[in-house]
Amino acid sequence: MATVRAVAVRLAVLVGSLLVASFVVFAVCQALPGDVAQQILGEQATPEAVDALRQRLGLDRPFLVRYAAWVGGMLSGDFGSSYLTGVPVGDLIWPRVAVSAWLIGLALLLTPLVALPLGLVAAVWRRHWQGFVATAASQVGMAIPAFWTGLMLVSVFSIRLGWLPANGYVAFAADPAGWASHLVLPVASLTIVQAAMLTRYVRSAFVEVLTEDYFRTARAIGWRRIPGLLRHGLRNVALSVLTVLGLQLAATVVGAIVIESVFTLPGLGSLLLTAVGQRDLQVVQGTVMLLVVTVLVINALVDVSYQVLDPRVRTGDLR
Amino acid sequence: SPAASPTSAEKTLTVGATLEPPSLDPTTNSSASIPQLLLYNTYQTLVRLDNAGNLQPLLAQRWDISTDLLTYTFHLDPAAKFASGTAVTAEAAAKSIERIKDADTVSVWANQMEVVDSATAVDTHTLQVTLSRPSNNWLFNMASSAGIVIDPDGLSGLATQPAGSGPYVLDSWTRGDSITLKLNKSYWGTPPRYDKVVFRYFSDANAMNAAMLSGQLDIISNLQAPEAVSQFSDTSKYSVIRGTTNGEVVLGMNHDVAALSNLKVRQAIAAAIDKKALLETVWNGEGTLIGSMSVPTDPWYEDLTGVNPYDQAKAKKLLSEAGYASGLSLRLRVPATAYARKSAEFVASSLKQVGITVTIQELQFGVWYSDVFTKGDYDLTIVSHVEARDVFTFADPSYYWHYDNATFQKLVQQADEASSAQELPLMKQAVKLLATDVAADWLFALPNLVVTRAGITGVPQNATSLSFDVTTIASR
Amino acid sequence: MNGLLDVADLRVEFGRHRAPALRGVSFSLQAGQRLGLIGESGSGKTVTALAVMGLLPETARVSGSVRLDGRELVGLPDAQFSDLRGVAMGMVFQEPMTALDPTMRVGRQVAEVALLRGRATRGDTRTNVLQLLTRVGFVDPERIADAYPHQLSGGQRQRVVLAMAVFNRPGLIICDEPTTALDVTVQARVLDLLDEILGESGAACLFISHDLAVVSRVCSHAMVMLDGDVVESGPVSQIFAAPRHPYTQGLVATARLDLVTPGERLPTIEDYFRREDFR
Amino acid sequence: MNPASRSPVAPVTALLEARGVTRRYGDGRRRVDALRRVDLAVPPGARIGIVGESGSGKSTLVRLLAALDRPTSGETLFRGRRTSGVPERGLADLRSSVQLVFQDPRSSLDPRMTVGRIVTEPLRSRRLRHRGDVPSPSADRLQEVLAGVGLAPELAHRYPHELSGGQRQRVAIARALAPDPEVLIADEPVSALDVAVRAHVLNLLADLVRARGLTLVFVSHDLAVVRLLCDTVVVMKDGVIVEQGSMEEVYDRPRDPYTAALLAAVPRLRS
Amino acid sequence: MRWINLVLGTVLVAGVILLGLVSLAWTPFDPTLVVPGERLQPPGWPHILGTDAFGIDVFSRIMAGARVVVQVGVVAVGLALLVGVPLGVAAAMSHRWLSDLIMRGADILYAFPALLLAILLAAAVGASTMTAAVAIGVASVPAFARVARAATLQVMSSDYMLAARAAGTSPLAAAVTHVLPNIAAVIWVQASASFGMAILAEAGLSYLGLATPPPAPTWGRMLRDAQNVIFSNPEQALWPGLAIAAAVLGFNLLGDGLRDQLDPRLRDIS
Ligand SMILES: Nc1ncnc2c1ncn2[C@@H]1O[C@H](COP(=O)(O)OP(=O)(O)OP(=O)(O)O)[C@@H](O)[C@H]1O
Ligand SMILES: Nc1ncnc2c1ncn2[C@@H]1O[C@H](COP(=O)(O)OP(=O)(O)OP(=O)(O)O)[C@@H](O)[C@H]1O
Ligand SMILES: [Mg+2]
Ligand SMILES: [Mg+2]
Repeated sequence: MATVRAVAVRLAVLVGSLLVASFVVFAVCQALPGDVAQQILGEQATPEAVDALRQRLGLDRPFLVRYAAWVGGMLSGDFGSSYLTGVPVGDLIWPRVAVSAWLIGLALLLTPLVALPLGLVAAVWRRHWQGFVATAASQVGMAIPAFWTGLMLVSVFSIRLGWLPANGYVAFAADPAGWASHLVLPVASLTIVQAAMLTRYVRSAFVEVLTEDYFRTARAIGWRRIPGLLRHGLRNVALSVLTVLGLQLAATVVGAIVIESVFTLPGLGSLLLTAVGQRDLQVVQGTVMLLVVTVLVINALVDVSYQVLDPRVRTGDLR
Repeated sequence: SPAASPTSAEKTLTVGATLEPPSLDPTTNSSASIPQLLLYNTYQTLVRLDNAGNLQPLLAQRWDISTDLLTYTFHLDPAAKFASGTAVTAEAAAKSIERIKDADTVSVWANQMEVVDSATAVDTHTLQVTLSRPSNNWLFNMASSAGIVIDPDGLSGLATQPAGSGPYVLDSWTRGDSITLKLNKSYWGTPPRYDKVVFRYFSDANAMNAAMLSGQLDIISNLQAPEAVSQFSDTSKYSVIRGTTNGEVVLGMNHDVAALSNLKVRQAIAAAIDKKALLETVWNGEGTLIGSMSVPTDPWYEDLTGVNPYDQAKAKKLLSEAGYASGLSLRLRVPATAYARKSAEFVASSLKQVGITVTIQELQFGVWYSDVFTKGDYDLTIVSHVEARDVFTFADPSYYWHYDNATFQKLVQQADEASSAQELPLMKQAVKLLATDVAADWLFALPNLVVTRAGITGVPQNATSLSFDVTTIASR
Repeated sequence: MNGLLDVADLRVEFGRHRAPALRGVSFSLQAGQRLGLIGESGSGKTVTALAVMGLLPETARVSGSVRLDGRELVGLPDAQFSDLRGVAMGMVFQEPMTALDPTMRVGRQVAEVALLRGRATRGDTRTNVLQLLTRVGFVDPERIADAYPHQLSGGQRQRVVLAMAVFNRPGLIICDEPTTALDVTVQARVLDLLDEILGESGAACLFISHDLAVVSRVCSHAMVMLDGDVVESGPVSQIFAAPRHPYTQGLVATARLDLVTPGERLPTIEDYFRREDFR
Repeated sequence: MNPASRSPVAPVTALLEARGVTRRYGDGRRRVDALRRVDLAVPPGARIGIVGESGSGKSTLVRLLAALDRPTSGETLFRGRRTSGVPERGLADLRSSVQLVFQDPRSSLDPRMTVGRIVTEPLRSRRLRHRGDVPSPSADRLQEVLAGVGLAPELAHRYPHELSGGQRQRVAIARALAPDPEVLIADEPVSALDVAVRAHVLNLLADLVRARGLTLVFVSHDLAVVRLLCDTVVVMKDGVIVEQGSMEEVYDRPRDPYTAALLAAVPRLRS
Repeated sequence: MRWINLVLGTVLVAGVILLGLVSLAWTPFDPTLVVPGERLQPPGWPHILGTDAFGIDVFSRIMAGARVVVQVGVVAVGLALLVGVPLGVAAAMSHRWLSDLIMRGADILYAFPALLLAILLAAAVGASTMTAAVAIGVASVPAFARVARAATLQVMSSDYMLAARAAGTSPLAAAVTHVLPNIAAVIWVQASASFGMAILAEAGLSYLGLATPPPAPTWGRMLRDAQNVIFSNPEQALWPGLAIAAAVLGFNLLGDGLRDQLDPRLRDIS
C-alpha cells in the first residue's frame, strides 16, 4: 500500500515536472535570436517576403497562444510540423529515436556489464597490481573525451584495419549484420567512457560493502571473500549502480550527441544540432522536450525501482 | 560501387556531401544543398551552364532574343517529358516562371523574375518571355534554381517530392543520413550510367573523409577539409579533381561603421592580409586568389590580385593617415563554418600585426542571418557567396555590406541592359572598381575539390552552377 | 598447553608508526570453558577476537601463534580459513543493527550457514532454520524468518546473529560485546539465552565486554587487558573478589556503583592505578 | 488566547513543565507516538532522573522541555510561560537559562571547531545576551569555565578528535555551564563512556550541581547511575510515565512491575 | 599508497594551473600568431611540440589552452558551488514543502544536460568560453545541491546542531558556523571531480564549436583541427589529447585523494 502511494506521488511529481520543463523549453526556444523565415528565404529575399512567410508559419501569434497550441498538440501526440519542410515533427523525430535509442540503450546495457567485474577487481585487490590496473584503466577512461576515443577507434578499426565502417547507419530491418557493424564502434566509444565512470562507483560501492558489519558477519559464517561479496554485495551495489546509471543517463545522452556527430549517425543529436542552426524551432522544441522527458521519466523509474529493490524502502520504513 | 551489396546487379553511386537539404523545393528554400542534389539531376531548366560557364541548350533546343533585347523566344525539345510521363510544354514552363513571381508562392527568387513582364506559350513547344527592361542576368538566372520547369501536376508536394523532368527521380530520404535518387525510367534524353545515386550527408568533413578512406563512398562532392587531400594521393585508389566554384570568400566590411567607411582603413585592411599565405594556411593552397567579386568562370574575369598587394608597412601607414595610429578595434562576426573560422583566425592574426585588434565571434548560421545579414550588426564578417555572378549584390545599398557607390550601381545597370558585346567591358570596369574602392576584401575563391574512387569519370571539373551534376558520371 | 584454542605471543601491528595493538598476548581456552575478556576501550579486545577469526584487515601484521585444536591458524590461506569459520568457530558482534544484510530475508541469511557447507537441501534447511529460531527464543519463527533485518528490534537481531553463529555447532564461539548496544532488560534476556545455548552445546566461549558485571554473569574465567597486554587472568571469583593487579582493582571498584551511597564521591581507577607507573 | 497566559499570575511552583504532551512521529503506517499525554513538573532546585528502556520517549520528552521540538498536542512551559508554539525569538529566557549535555560526546561537539569556540558559542549568541547577566565571551570566562570542569587551559586550542572520551564530555558540560544556566538537562551523558571514565564525569556532575544549586534533569537507562545523582525519579515506558517518586521510594520499593523488572535486569557483579 | 592519488593529482593540477598562469605573462611564441611558412613542423627546436596547420607553436597553444581550462573550470564549478550549495543547504534546513520544491526544481534542471544548455545558450548569445562555462556550471547545480543536501541532512541529525540551537544560535548562523565547515570536505571532493567533468565538457563543446571562439586556443578545438590531418600528422591530436587527459586525471585523482584522506572509514577494511 505504501509502495502504491509512493509511486502515485512520484507520478504526480513527474507530471508537474514535465509541465514546468515544457514551459522552460518553449520559452527558451522562443527567446533564441534568429528567424527561420529569413533562413528559409536566404540572402536574396525581400523583407516583405520574409514577413509574409512568418505570418504563414504562424510565428506572429502571441507567445501563450503558441505555447498552449504546442502543449495541447503534444498531449494528442502531435508535435507540430517543421517550419522548414512542413513535415510533421513526429515523422522527423521517430526514425532518429530508433538510432539514438539503440546507441544509448546498448551503451547503458553494456556499461554495467563492463563496470561490475572491473569495479569488483578494483575493490577486492585494491592493494595489489590487479586492482591498481583496473583502477588506473577506469581513471584513464574517464579522463579521455569520448569523441577522442571514437576517432582513435575509427582510425584503427576502419582505416588501418578496414574491419568496420567508419560511420553511417543501416536500419536493423534492412540489414541486421550491417546494422551491427555500424553500431560497434559508436557503442564502444560511448560505453568505454561511461563504464570507466561507473567502475569508479562500483569500486567504492564494493569497498563500502567490504567495510560493512554484515559483510564481516558473512565472513564469520564461512563465506570466502569473492563469493561472499557477490552474494551479499551485489544487491547493495546494484542500488548504487542504479542510482549512478540514472544520474549518468543525462551524461550518456550528451555523450551520444557528440558520438553521433563523430560517426555521423542520423540520431537525435544531429537532428537537434541542425535544427537549432536552422532555427526550425518546432523541431528543436520537440527534440529537446523528448530528451528532457526521457531523462525525467527514467529518473522517476529509478526512484520507483528503489521501492522494489531495497526492502527498507519497499516496506516503507525508510526514505 | 563497394557500398552496393555484391549480389545486386544495380549500379549505385555513393556521393558524400556536407549539407543535407532542409527541404526539396529549390524555389522556396534558398539552401544551396537543394540545387546541389536536384538541379540537372531531377529538375531541368530551359538553358544550362556548362563547365566553362557558358549557356547551353537543355529543355530549350535553342532560343532567340529580339533586337531590343526585351523578348526571348524558347523552342522546347518536343521529346521532353516530366517523370510523371506528361510532356514538358511551353505552358508548364510559363507557369513555372509565373509561380516564382507570384507573391503567394513566397519564392526565394522572386526578385530575379522581377524583370519579367509576361511569359506566354505561343504553342505547345514555343515559349515567349517579355522583359520590362533588358537584362543579361535574367537569362543567366534561368539556368539556375529560379529557372527550373516544374511539372504542374506536382506543385502541391514539392517540399518532399520533386516533380521535374531530369534523368533521376527521388527514391528515398533517410533524414539525417542520406537521400537516394533512382533512374527515371521514362527519361526523354540519354540515360545516365547509374541506377541509383546516394547522396550521403556528413556534418563533419573528417567523417566524410573517413568514410571515403574506409571505402564507403565513391565520390566526395567537395572536400571541405583540403588539408586532408594528401590522404587521397594514392592514384591507384583515388583521383582528385581540382576545379573552381562560384564561391568567393569575402571579408565583408560594414560601410555603415565609421572606421570602415574610410577608404584608407579598408585599403589598410586589404594590404595587411597576405592572401597567398592565407590560402596556403587556411585552405591548403587549394582555390584561387581573386582580388574582386568575380571568379575565373565569369566571362569578365580578370586577375585583380595586384590591386591591393600585401604590404604591412603600407597598411600601418594608411591606418595612421586615417587617424588610427593608436589602434583600432573591430568585431569579426563569422558563421560557424570551417573556411570562415579558419580565415578569421588568419585575418585576426594579420590585422593584429598592423595594430587592429579583432575580436572573433563565431555565430551559428541562424544567428549570423539575423544579426549580421538582416540587422547589419557587425564590423567585419567572412562568408562565401556561392551564387554565380553575385557581384550585383554590391549594387544594392540595403544589402548587408551597405556599400553605396553610384558609379558602380550605374555600371552594373548598364552592363545588365547592354548587348552581349558591350556587356563585358562594362562588367570588367565594375569589378575593377570594387577592387580599387575596396568595397570588401576578397580572400580567395573556394576550389571545387572532388575526390573520386579511381576509375570514375565524367565528374564536371568546375562547379559553375550549384548543381552536382551526376548525369555524366561513369565508371570504368 | 593443549586446549581447544591456544594463543601464544600474539602480536598485531597496524602501520609502523603506531604502538602495537597487541603486544604478545597468550592464553588458552579449554573445550567448554567460558573466558571473559575485559578492558577499557582500545585495549585490544576486538583485535584479539578478529585475529583468532582471521578477519583482521589486510593492513594488520600478525605474528605469534593461534592454534585451534592444534592446527596453526596464523598464515592459513583464506580459502582454508573460510572452511573453518562457521563450522569450527562462530562469532557474534557488538552492533546488532548493522550485522545483518539489509537486503536479504533473515531466514535465508541463517540458512546460508548450512547451505555454504553444502550439507543440506533447501527443504530441511528451512526446517532447521525454524527449529533454531525457536531455540533462540522466538515464538513465531515463521514470521521472523520472512522478515527483513530492519523489521526486527535490536534484541531480536542479536538473537538471529547468535543463531547463525551456533547453527553448525562450532566448538568455539566468540562474542564481541554482544549486548552493549542493547537495553538493560533486553540485555538480560539475551545473556540468559547465551548462557542456555552454551550450556546445551558445550561450546567454548571467548566473551568480550567492558562491563564486569556482564562477564561475571556469563563466564567462569576472566582475563584483563590493558594497552594490548594481558595484565591479569584467572577464575572470575578470584578476579572480582580479590583482584591482584591495581588496574583490575580500579576496574572492579568503579564498577560497584551499588556500593556507593548517594552524594558520596565515586571511586575511580586512578585511585588505584596510574598509567604513568605502568610499563 | 491560551489559558496559561490569561490566568492571573499563579504562584510559580514549576520551573519546567509539560502538560498533556503528545509527540507523534511520521504518519500512516509508520506512525509512532513517542509520548502520550505526559505531565511532568520540574520544581526549582529539583534533581530529577528519567529512566526507561530504549525508545520509551526519554529523549523526546527532554527535547520538548527544552523547546527544541514541538509537541503534537499539549504544551510545555518555562517559569509558567508557554514555550511550545512560540517562535525562537520568544525563547530568549529559556535559552539562556536551560542548557543541555548529550549522550554521545563525539556527535555533540562540532568536529570543525576548537574547544574554545565550542565552549563560548552560547556566549556569542545574541539571543542569550538578552539576559543581562550572561557572561561575555572573554578569554577569562573561557578559562574559568574550563577550569570548572577540570580541563587544562591549553586544551582550548584543540579539536574534539584530539581529546579522549572523558575530556570531550567535559567540554560538552563546560559549554552547557558557560552561560550560567539555572537548569542543566543531561541526556544519557555517560552511557557512551567507558566504565573507567564514567566515574569521573559522574563525580564532576555531582559536584557542579551541588556547588551551583543547579536544577538537574538527568536521563539514563541505568537506575544505578540515576540513584547517585537524583532525588526524584521518573520511570517511562512506551511514551508514558509509569512511576514517579522519590529516589529511595522507587529504588527500594518499586510499585510498578516494569520498574521492578528494570531494577532486576541491571547486571550486578557476582562476588 | 593512500597518498599517491593526492600527490599525483596535486602535481598534475598544479602543472595545469601553472601552465595557464605562466601563459598569461609569457609563452614561447604568440599562441595566435599565424606563421604560414612554418606549418606542421615536427617537434624539435624551437617548437618543442612542433607547429600546427597554422604554423602556430603547439606548446604555446597548449599553455594558453590551460588558461581556458582553468577559467572554464573555475567559472563552472564556482557557479555550481555558489548556487548549488546554498540551495542544497537551504533544502535540508527548511520546511518540507520548500525543501521538496527546491529539490524538484533541481531534478528538472538536471534533465537539461550541459550540452543542451550550451546549444541553446550559444544559439542565443553566440558561443564563447563564458557560455560554455555557464552552461556547464548551471548543469552541475543539481549535483551540488543534492550532495550538499545529503551532507547537510547528516549534519542536521547530529547532536551539535541541537546543542547549537539550545545555545541560541540562529539557523543562519548555524548554517555558517556548523553546516558549511562540516560539509566542506564532501563539497570539495565533489568540486574537484566536477572540475574534471567541466574540462571534458568544455573539450566536447569546443569540438562541436559551442565554446571558446578562435583565436583563443582551446584543447578541444585543437583536437577538432587536428582531426583533419590525423592520418598525416597524428601528433597534432596527441598533445591536446594528452593535455586534456592529464588535466582531467589530475582533478579526478585530487578528488579521490581528498576523499581518501577525509573519509576515515576507508582506512580500515577487513
Ligand atoms: N583497522 C585498524 N587499523 C588501525 N588500528 C586499529 C585497527 N583496528 C584496531 N586498531 C587499534 O588497535 C587498538 C585495539 O583496538 P580494539 O578494537 O581491539 O579495542 P577494543 O578493546 O575492542 O575497544 P572497544 O571497547 O572500544 O571496542 C586500538 O588502539 C585501535 O586504535
Ligand atoms: N525523528 C524521529 N522520527 C521518527 N521517530 C522518532 C524520531 N525520534 C524518535 N522517534 C521514535 O520515538 C520513540 C521515542 O524515542 P526517544 O528517542 O525519545 O527514546 P529514548 O527513550 O530517548 O530512547 P534511547 O534510550 O534509545 O535514547 C522511538 O520509538 C523512536 O523510534
Ligand atoms: Mg571492540
Ligand atoms: Mg534517547
